[in-house]
Amino acid sequence: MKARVKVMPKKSVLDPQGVAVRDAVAQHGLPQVSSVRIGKFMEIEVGESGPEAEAKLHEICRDLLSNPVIEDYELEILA
Amino acid sequence: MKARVKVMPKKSVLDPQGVAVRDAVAQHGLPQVSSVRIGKFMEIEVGESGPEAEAKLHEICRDLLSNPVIEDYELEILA
Amino acid sequence: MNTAVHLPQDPEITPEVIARHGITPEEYELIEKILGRKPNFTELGIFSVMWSEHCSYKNSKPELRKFPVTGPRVLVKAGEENAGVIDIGDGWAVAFKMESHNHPSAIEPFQGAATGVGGIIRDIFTMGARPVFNLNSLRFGNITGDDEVARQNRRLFAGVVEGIAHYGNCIGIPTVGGEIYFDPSYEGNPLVNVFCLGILRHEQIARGAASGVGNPVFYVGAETGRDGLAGAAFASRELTEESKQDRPAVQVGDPFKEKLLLEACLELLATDAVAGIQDMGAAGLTCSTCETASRGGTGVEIDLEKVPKREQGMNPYEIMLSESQERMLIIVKKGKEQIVCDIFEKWDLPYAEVGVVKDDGMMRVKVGETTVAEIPARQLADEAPIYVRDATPRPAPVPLAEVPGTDIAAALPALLADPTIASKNWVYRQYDHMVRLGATALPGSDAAVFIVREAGKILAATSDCNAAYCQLDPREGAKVAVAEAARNLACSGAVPLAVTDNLNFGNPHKPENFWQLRECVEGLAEGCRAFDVPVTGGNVSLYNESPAAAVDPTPTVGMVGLIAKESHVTTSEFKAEGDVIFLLGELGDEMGGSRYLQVLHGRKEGVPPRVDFDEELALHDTLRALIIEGLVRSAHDCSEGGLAVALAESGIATGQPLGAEVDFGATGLQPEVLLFNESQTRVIISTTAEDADAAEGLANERGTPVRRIGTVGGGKLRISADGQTHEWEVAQLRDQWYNSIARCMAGGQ
Amino acid sequence: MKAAVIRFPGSNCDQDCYHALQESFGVPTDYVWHKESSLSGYDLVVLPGGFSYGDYLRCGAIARFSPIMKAVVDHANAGGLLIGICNGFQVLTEARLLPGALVRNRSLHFICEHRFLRVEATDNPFLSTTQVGQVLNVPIAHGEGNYTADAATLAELEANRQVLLRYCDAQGNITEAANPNGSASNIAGICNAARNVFGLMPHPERACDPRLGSTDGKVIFQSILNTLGFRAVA
Ligand SMILES: Nc1ncnc2c1ncn2[C@@H]1O[C@H](COP(=O)(O)OP(=O)(O)O)[C@@H](O)[C@H]1O
Ligand SMILES: [Mg+2]
Repeated sequence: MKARVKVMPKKSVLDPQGVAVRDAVAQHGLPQVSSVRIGKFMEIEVGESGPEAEAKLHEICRDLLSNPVIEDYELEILA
Repeated sequence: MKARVKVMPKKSVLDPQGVAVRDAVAQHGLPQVSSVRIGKFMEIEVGESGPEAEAKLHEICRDLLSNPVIEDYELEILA
Repeated sequence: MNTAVHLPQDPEITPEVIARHGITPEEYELIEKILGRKPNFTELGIFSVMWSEHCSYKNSKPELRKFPVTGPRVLVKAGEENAGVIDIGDGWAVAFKMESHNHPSAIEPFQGAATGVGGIIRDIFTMGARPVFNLNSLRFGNITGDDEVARQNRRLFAGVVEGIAHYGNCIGIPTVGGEIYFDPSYEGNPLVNVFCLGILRHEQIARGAASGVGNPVFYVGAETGRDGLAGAAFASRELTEESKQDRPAVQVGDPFKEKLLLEACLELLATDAVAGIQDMGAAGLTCSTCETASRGGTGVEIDLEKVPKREQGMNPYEIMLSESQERMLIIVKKGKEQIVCDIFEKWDLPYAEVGVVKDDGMMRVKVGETTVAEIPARQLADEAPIYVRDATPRPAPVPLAEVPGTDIAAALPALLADPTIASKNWVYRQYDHMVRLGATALPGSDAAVFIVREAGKILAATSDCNAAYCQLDPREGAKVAVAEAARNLACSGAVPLAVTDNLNFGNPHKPENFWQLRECVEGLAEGCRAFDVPVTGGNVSLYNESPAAAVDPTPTVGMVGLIAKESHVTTSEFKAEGDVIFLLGELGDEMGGSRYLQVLHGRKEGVPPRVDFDEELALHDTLRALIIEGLVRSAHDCSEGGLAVALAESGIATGQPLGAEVDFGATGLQPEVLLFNESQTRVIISTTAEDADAAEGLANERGTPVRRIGTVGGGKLRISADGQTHEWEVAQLRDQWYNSIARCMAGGQ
Repeated sequence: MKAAVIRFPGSNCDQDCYHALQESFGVPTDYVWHKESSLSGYDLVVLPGGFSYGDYLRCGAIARFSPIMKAVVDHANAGGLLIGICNGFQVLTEARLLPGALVRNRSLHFICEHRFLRVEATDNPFLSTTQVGQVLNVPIAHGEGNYTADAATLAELEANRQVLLRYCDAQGNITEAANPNGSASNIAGICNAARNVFGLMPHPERACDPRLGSTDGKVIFQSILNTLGFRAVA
């Protein structure tokens, strides 16, 4: 099974890196930049597959790969 | 203009973070995990638009948002 | 014998292939003679890395033999092992060394610098020592201004500092000191020299020899990937069809892995299971197998099928030349294999038994039953051809006709804001310098002072080199580097023990560059003899060229000293109002190569300051005598920027800056010369008012020039001489000096 | 009494914490390897600083699942004293033993320097020997010490007086300039509602020896020892 996980900082949470990059983008020729948010992108390959493995993967996304206090995740199962 | 940028470590560059997470995923109930690669995902909103702004954004992806020596980026322009 | 096969997928050995490996036709002939046949592709690759300058020192070895390397404290000599080892008393010893990662840092500053730190740390724990602190010596092009060059230099500078911080902080070894210079000669070719010191008991010294025929050879640490391959001296196109993209020259460091490797290796070395141990640095598996065999006078046979790999389909050439980080080779005493397995299991690290020690002097590499390389280990490791290059002297420096004047009121703040002189807090606050509870003099003083708790010892360490002086006069500049290092130690209350050096020069095939290298080595050697400090090891980095020319010759000196008692620890900042200020040494008058000329007049010229080692040593001895008597509250050496900068720095080093009232009386010197000359052998000290007479008396008694020049106190630095007075608000001076680099980094100036 | 210093792979202040407890205060202290599963017999558990699992993914995210953490949670739930310093604090938030999270410093730089902290509450085992408003000089060394939590959580922390330390200036003023990392409300350390679990970014173990510039960290260890009724022998 292959999967992709996107983990983004919650809208309400401070994203210091996003803020810094936004300022740098503005300096770099796009002064009208209004927002940059920076998260993580993960590509995962596992031997397991089937609904049970998918459920497990969701659990892993929630408990390990993201921190629900500050982040949301999206899991996409590819094959 | 809204855009999404995905920045991933190049294929054969060591991704120590991915390795550490792979081991953690294996411990977490998916022992057959074979690979985890971790990159960045950015959501960008800029006031500018048009081909010139897009070209600029590509330049920013290359020079600022990614490190071409060890990373590849994908830029997706949404609107 | 000599049965290595030609693998069908390997390219033919053509003159082009040989040339691309950086091997000359003569060297190739020698290879054929050693083997008694043609090398195959893997063997050619192995020779190319072992006989590169980096591994063989083929261009610098005859010069390096000029260093003094022996002494009563030397337990392991330079060149014998991965790092020299020096006795510090009571059964304790230190292992330390400096290494460069200049070119990798130019390509990728963060990872280049990070893996440099990782490499030097492995060199130290390979000796059986626990690493206790790091230093770093850095050179970049100019970082001030808003042009593209300055921006690029800032990116390099920021990336290097972040990389050093990343690796050192994560692994938990404090980075306690260093030095940084900014000069156009380093544009595009920054210098990144990193230093690590470790502590060990005498009986813990580990050896990098493959001893004991029949002993198993273990590979431990990170898996092997294709890292660093494109960095070797050839194009990678022929290797396989895969794109160049997949062959990164850049190694990515994993300080977490190295932390585990460090702990696991030290735990293993504390058992009696290890016969030999060697890190895999440049030329990884190649270098570690042939060097351990050569040192042991044995042979080593390994099977590449057993090597832990990160990627699939790697061929022998790639595996042997990979520069993947965080790996070690361990020769285990037969029968003690299980100890290794248990420890590496505990630390969750990959390990594998990959080979065995043989008695035939061969480095033999197999893939299963097939021999893919077979080379006499000693000839490969130790008998690379040695070259004595042509040396052409450069013109002698021309004395200055006159010293251009300036607005003195503005000159001191300008010098203090010069990034080379300015406080480096922007850098060292990014380094965890406090972990391990040892940094008693925090970064910012003349030398780093570190309490080594396990040994009950206090060490001082510094790195120094004014390359502008070396550019103008390499021999004298190198002598100054040694003198300044020793002086920084003396100011901290330490007696020098030993030196490591890092020789950073341009292309040695250019006779002028080679001459600089030779002059600097001879200057360093003379200095080390004068202070009676052996050189315990170091590193040579050649081919450092900016677009314009070679970098300024930069023979960085790393010196380590011992402080006998806690009460001798001395720092550079003034302590209290009312304290009396003395100058030990003369007023000086040498302006050649000074920061004053460079910063305020854009001129790097003149005859750089000369050092007289007898006077220098006498001054250090007097300073130490004063410190031992408990008379010294602060001591700061005069270096870049001269007396005025040294006085200012003494007052503004802390958040509560202290002014001073200083009067030099009648000197007959041009004010610029008095204030900013960089003559050597001078130290600013302060004493309490009660101790002032005693201090002056003791210095006089010992025949050391001493001048009572003023008192600490007030909100101003006021300097008078020859009927003129200049004054500055210390708060303003501090701001100029303390925040300058942060301002540059925030964009321009 | 007995103290445990947990060693995760990548911990690097474990020896410093051990030193502070064992050498500076004479507290019998053991290292406990992360693969262990029991903490019985320990009165105080310390999660030390460092880069557990390289701080990969998020600081403390992987360490939180180490085998020993079950015992750490049980220890806390049973009312045992638990202190997480720097990376230990990050592990505690990841393990939800403390609310909120620690994100990148505002400057995006790692920062190592002495900082002033103001004591905000003394009715807890960790600061019982101090006064409210007392200013402590203690080093920080972190890249991700920027405390964040949603408004409700922050309000609750304040209401329960769970904020124990805030970054301040030398006079004890809570100012923007005194905030090294962008932390919400200048928060440097918090405790749980039951007041037996304490997480802080500054390193008190680095401020127990006058030769290192400050001994203000001692009050934290002293408070803990007083609470546990331990009389120093060293
Ligand atoms: N790269 C660096 N890393 C850490 N500390 C540094 C670095 N560069 C300079 N420092 C510190 O700043 C202080 C001043 O350095 P320097 O100007 O080279 O001193 P000196 O002129 O006395 O040799 C020293 O304490 C030094 O250790
Ligand atoms: Mg200096």
